[in-house]
Amino acid sequence: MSWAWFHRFASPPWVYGFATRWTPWFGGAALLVMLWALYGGLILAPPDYQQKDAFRIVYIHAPSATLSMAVYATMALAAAVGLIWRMKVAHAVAAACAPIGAWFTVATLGTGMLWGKPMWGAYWVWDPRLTSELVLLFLYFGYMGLRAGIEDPQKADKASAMLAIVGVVNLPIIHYSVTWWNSLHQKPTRLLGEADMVWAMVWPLLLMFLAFFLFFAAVVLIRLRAELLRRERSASWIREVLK
Amino acid sequence: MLNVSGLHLWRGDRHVLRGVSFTANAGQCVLLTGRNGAGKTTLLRAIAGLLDPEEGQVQWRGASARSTRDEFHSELAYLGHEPPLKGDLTGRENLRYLVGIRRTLSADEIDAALTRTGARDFADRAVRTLSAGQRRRVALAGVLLSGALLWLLDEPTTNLDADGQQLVARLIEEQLARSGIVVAAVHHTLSLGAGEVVPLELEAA
Amino acid sequence: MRTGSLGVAQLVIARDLRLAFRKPSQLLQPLMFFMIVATLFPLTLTPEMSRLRDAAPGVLWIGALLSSLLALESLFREDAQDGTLEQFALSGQSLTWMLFAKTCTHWLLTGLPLALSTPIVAVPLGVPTEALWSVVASVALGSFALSLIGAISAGLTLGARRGGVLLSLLTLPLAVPILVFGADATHQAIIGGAIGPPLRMLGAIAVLGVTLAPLAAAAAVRIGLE
Amino acid sequence: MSEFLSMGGYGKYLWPSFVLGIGIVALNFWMALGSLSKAKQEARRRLEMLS
Repeated sequence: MSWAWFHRFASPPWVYGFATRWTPWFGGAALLVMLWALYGGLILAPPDYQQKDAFRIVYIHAPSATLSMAVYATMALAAAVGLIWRMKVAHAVAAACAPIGAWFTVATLGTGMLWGKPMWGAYWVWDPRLTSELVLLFLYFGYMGLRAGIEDPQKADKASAMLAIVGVVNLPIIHYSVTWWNSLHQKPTRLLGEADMVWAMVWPLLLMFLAFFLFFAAVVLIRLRAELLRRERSASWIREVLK
Repeated sequence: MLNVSGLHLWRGDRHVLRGVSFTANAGQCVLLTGRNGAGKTTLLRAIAGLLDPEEGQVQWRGASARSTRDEFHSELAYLGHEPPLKGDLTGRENLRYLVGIRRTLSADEIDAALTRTGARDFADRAVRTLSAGQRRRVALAGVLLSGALLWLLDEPTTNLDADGQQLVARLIEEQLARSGIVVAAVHHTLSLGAGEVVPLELEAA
Repeated sequence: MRTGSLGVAQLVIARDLRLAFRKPSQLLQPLMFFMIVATLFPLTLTPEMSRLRDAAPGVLWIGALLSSLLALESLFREDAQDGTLEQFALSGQSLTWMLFAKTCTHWLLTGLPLALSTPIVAVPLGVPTEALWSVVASVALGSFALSLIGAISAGLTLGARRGGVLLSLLTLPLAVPILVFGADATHQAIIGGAIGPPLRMLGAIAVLGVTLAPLAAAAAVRIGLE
Repeated sequence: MSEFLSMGGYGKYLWPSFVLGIGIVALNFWMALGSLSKAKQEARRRLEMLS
């Protein structure tokens, strides 16, 4: 297995071209799959026997929650690659991921609160998953705060990469400690998605996951192009890109 | 011994080091000159390994300085703009900790080094009560005490009076006589009696 | 002849202790801050003892956490500014080991006195006297783990202009597990329950901190010194 | 149609959730494109400065 493809990913101009070519495809696919999933989830899927139609919030809540974690993991992986192989492109990917992940976390918290009100009569419930999601949001704020606090782009890349790695190591511990804390004081609450769902409910959810991932790919490639331009100093390949 | 090849480094948008290359062997002193902002300090910090160059390599004893970092650092003494001293400690205490973590040393050795750099009579006062020149002399004693083979000095004569500058020239000559290597960033040329001088001019970006 | 690692640790610890006792006021400030914060809670909650006792774990731990964060600010910043931290990085000795020694000294000077002073704050909050020793033990262990994790964010914020708030923003999310198990240990101590499980979890986090945090702190400091 | 909109009485919570979710998706697209055009402007300005 030649390392050529890996080195190609290390060269900003090639990655910029790749991102430019693939963004519309990912964006378009995300839109189509999402529409199809919405149709399935809102119209075809039967209501849940217990939560009735309120359960349909799962179609936004679950994919956002998964994405908020997956994006942080992608960020930490890109950060590690950036630090180990000193690849500027990897740091650019990590920088591109952060705001998207933070927004997904906001979406998860928002939909979680909107789901909690009908089910438990309160917008905010100290459910272990929601609480972990809140701490994850603070981790994103910390990452973006550190990156903003350091002027020199190269140093900002390395310091925030370090924080992302430390954060991803701590995420499971935080989740475990929050679950422990919750079990001490409350009976475990059944959050969305654990309902025993029939296939008609499940396939739209899977499609929604796919739509969110495709959407993430499209947006991260756009932001990656912006980050690459910010980091690129030698004028050579920028000239024709900006023509 | 010390081989610097093709160093490129950017500070923000400024392309500060543009392919700097030189080699320095035992008994040689590289004199770095250039206007302010030409990258003298950046080059010294890149050689010391405090800064990672984007391109190019620093080699010590034939191996990359980054991969043999700890061995390289144990043979290196770096003195930057500010003497690395704690204000609340005396000169003697500062040296005991600063050099002590590198090599075992006795009080007499510290005393001898302080005497050599003319810092002995104010060595027991808290460093914050000393003048910039006196602090520079204590820091120079530290460089001497480290017994390092390679000296990286960033404008070693700043804040020093006339005979202080003479002292720096003598110390460098002695280091070269011990077949050591010195890379010094200087404003005005340093008159060195003995030892081979390798001038290196850096143009501003 | 190169100094052995024990010698290095001894020198680093001796230097920081000597520096600290040259300026004792800096040591007292976190303790005073802790006491002020703790007295604010009854003023805002209730003078009524039994309700205060329920809030005691939160008051003690949030107070201890915030005053530790205050003290963390000075862990690397002064050494970075006067160039001595740079000399540590250039000494050829293991920076991880030196920063671990430095963090332990920092805990000895801030975390431990904080833990020993918790009874002064705990008794007015209605904590029974027989529970005091377990409270001290849990805060001591928790603040040690916190210093280790805080050292990483202290190193990371070296590159930023003002560390202050940013340091807390980075450290607090990572300190959630310490808070959860620490407060639970204190709660169990107060109600005479089993403080074993939460204390052991706190110990596990401290051990994880000891093994990984200094490595990350050394890498963070090297980045911060660039 | 109105029966569909009421969503078994949970419409008050369901539709805001979907608006929030899809709104954030759209917002991310818009902000990303904004960040890209800003980066392009900065790069152009840097190019003029260099040449």
